[in-house]
Amino acid sequence: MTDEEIRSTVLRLLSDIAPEADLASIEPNVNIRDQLDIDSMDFLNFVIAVDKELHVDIPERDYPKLATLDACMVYLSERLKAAGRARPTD
Amino acid sequence: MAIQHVPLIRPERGHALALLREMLRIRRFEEKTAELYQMGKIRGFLHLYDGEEAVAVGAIRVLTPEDAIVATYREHGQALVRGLPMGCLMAEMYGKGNGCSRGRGGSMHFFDVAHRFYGGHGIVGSGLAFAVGLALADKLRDEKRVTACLFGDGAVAEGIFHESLNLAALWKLPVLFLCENNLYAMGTGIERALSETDIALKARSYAIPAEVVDGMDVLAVEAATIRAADAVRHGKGPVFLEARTYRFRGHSMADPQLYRSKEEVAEWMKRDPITNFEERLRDWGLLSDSDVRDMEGSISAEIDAAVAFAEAGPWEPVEDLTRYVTSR
Amino acid sequence: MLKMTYREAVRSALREALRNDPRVFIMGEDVGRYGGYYAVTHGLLEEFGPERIRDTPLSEAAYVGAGIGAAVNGMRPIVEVTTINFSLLALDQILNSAATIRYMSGGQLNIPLVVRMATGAGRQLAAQHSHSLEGWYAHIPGISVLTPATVADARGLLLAALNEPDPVFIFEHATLYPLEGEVDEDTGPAKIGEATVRRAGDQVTLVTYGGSLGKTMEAAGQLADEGIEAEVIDLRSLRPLDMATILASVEKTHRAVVVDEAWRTGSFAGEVGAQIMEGGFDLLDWPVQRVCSAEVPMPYAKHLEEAALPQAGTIVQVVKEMFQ
Amino acid sequence: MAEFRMPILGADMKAGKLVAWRKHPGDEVHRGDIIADVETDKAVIEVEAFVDGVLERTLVEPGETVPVGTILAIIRLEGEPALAEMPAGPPAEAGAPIVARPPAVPLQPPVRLRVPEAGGVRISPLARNLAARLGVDIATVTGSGPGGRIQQRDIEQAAAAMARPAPAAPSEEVPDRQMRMRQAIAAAMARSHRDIPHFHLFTTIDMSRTLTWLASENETRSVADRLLYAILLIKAVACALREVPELNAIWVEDKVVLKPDVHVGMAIVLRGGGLVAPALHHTDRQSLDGLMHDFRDLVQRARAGSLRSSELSDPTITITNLGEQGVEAVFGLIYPPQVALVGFGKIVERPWSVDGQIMSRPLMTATLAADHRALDGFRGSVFLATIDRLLQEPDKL
Repeated sequence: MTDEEIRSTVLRLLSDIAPEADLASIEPNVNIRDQLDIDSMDFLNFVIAVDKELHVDIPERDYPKLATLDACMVYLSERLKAAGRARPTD
Repeated sequence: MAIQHVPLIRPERGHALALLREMLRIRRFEEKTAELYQMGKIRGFLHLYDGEEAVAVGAIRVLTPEDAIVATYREHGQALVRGLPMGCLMAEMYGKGNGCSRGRGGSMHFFDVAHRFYGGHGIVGSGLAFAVGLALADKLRDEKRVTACLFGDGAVAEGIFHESLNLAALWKLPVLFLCENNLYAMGTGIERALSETDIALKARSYAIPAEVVDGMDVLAVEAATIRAADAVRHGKGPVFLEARTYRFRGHSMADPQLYRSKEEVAEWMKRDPITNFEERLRDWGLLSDSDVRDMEGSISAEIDAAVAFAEAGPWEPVEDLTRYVTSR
Repeated sequence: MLKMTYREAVRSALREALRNDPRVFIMGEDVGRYGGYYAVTHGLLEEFGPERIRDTPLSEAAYVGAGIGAAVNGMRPIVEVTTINFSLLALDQILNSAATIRYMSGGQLNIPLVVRMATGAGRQLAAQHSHSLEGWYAHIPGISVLTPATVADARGLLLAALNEPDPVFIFEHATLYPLEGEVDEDTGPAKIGEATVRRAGDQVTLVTYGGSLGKTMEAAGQLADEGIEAEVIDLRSLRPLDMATILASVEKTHRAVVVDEAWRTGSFAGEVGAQIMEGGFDLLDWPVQRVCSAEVPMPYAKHLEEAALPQAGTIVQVVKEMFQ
Repeated sequence: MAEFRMPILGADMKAGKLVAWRKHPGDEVHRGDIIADVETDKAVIEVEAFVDGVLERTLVEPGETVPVGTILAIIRLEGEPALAEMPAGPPAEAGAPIVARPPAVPLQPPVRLRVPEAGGVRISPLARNLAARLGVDIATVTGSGPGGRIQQRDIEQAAAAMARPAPAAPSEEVPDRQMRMRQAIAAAMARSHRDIPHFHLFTTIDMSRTLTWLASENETRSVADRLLYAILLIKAVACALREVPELNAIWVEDKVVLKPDVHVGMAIVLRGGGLVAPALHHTDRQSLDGLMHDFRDLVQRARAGSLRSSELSDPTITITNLGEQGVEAVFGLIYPPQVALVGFGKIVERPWSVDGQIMSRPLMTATLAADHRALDGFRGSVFLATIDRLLQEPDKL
């Protein structure tokens, strides 16, 4: 998957969790939970969705590594590369 | 009371053939309804007349168009002899709108006012009181006509049998009670249902003249009915005929006939009213093979036409479901 | 206007019918020489003879059946079944023949038959002679069921029944026969299927019929003294049932009580209550109430019988509870 | 060729068992001959043929039970040539030839509803009762029932709408719904503050055992089955109520009414403001997984505005977990007619003395607001202590 594909997937999954949020104007380096008013139930549902969609099982100890959108991108592309499925953006 | 055997005089050829043809017509009609029932075209209950043809043919042909008939659910033969169109009977059993009761009665409830055929009555014995009523009205208006009430040995055990015969006799009403004693009330033989099995004797206890007749002999039934109807018509009050007969098929289509032996049925079949009468006519030189072939041909054509009439008949529209509940 | 009793009013209608229509004749136990179990047919035998006033043997099934047959064959019989308690012996003829043959024959046969019978309790006749089963008959499509409660209706509804092409069953509450009232002999048959408001009121609707009308009017009087204006509706016929009049009243009062001498469970009052709920749900400010007989075989002792039957006091108490 | 089919031998016969053949392939058959014995639920019945011919072939073996109408044998009529081989193709349709039936028309004549001419609100008793309980003003509700009658669902939607600001509602409508919800909360809180003599207690709970047990538990679980620590708090409160039942009650007509079942209400913050506290039914009897499932479902439906009225109206105690929002301690107001409110603050790493040693421990402040009419401080403190004790043995929850 390209970074761009990862990014759009993450945004789509976040919009499922917080439909009212305006994802276009999301700040990439600000804490997602605060921006989108997401509580621990929502975040768990997001982690489950990522696992289902991208088959990346995020252990609880890695939760802090997904605090912001950029952090998510970095974390997920590394995990996908490790699993041999990420490819460099063309 | 024993069966009165009156020496039978040889009938005129035309009359004899007509009697035979009517009996054969009933037999073939019942055969076709059995077939259609097993195919699922006729549903519900179906009670067939095989073996008792001589009673209907012998008795009902004697009645005039002004007379009235009250029958039970084993009524196909009686309705056919009375003249109800075969197509309308078949259509009624199909549940079609062109049935004689517009699909609302079925096999057990044929009605035809034009032929004064006042129905199949499904509750054993209920027709007796109804017939008494018809006759009461005739008496009150001095109508010189007969109400023939046909019923089986089963009705004899019902309270209404006692009440109706007593009332008819008490008021000298013009009723011809014709009991088709076929020895079985569904699965109960007469000796297991009636303390006194001589039904005609029971009728006599109401001061009603009663006679026993061989219900397997069409000429005997005819002769007895002529005498009885004549007495009734001339205001002498009710008359009672007990026709001792037998049904070759089960009570209805689901009857495994556990209550009687095959030997008994075979024994009675030797006295089949149709084959015996055929033989007698041949002895008297009144019947030829071609006569029989013609009868079978025309009867089978009539039956095919009746089935076609029923198949083509319209379903009574569901919007008319509640029509005829009352006169409004 | 003529002053007469309920039984005389019935007799006057019978006499008028016998005189005007040769097809009319009366059949029943002791209707002739004995003059009638409740003396309704007293004197008719002498005037019209034994052909048309026919004493029958004790054979309810047979003479009701005979009435049906005679009606089919052009006569206009009026059968008296003495009381509803004995009519149980003729139920098969009534249900499976009278009510059914027209339909089963595809509309070919008409049965213009009138059957009269006394009904109800209140005379210490104990369980077997005190039934109130009009509701059973009103359950049957194909017949009409009339319950004259006043002297005028005793005459008017019988005359109306004689104009009906289909079977009509008239239930005369046994306690009403001595009731005195006014009759205008010129007024012809009453209208079948129309309830009558016997007392206007705008706070609660009391629906009743037949023998219970008296108690219901008495209750309405007591309620008026306590400032509750009750509207009393006399159904006059259970089938056809005049729901329009009932609902029009409930729209005004928003409260309904049905008074019926039958046993509560499966009573006709239950049917009226159900139809008020179905047709007038939004009109109701209180659940429909029923005042019926206690579910017990009618006891002989007077105080027990009175306790079992609906009384004016019971009606007043039920209504007052609806105004807590 | 004539087909001999399994006959219908009774008003309610659906299938029959072929007991024996009385005719065999090659035998002559005449009308009325007995061709087979068939067993119905009554007994064995002899079945006759209605045609003349020769039995060509039997298709069903004795002992088999087949639906009525199934072809049992083929009869070659007189004069017809023998069949070279059996006609291929599927066996004849199993059921009896269904005679075309006219469509059944629903004939229940609709009851003409008499509607009061005069205006006035038309509302079902249930809906009127529910509106009163949820503080919904029926004048503002349009009925969806016949003739505009207001029904249960109309009230539920109104209540939910009050509790949930419409997401993309046009501007002028948002304040209206927001304002209505604020009014409802205001009314409830004002009544709570006016009528209920509150007293507040708090205690600090060492969450280390709970959190370590949860972490190891979640390790063994798939992602989708992970638990949140809030679930353990809920279960602890529910179990503690068993030991201090006075808190699982409501205050009605000047007396406390103990509730037999434990329905813990969970305050759920709705995005963009607003709050609802639906109940997790029978909380004490539920497993942790059950609670997790129910809680997730409640959150989803609360946010979608489709909570059921029973969920909104019958919690027996409420928990508010503002720890998520970073608050350490909550001293809230009770939701009438309940008699207690439990508050949990956020978990903070703090120095904590354990057996005389100062260590860093994840600490959480648990508070209790209680109705002094219903119980006294002593029972309130027993309650909080019980919660603390239960959280120290998370495996037993």
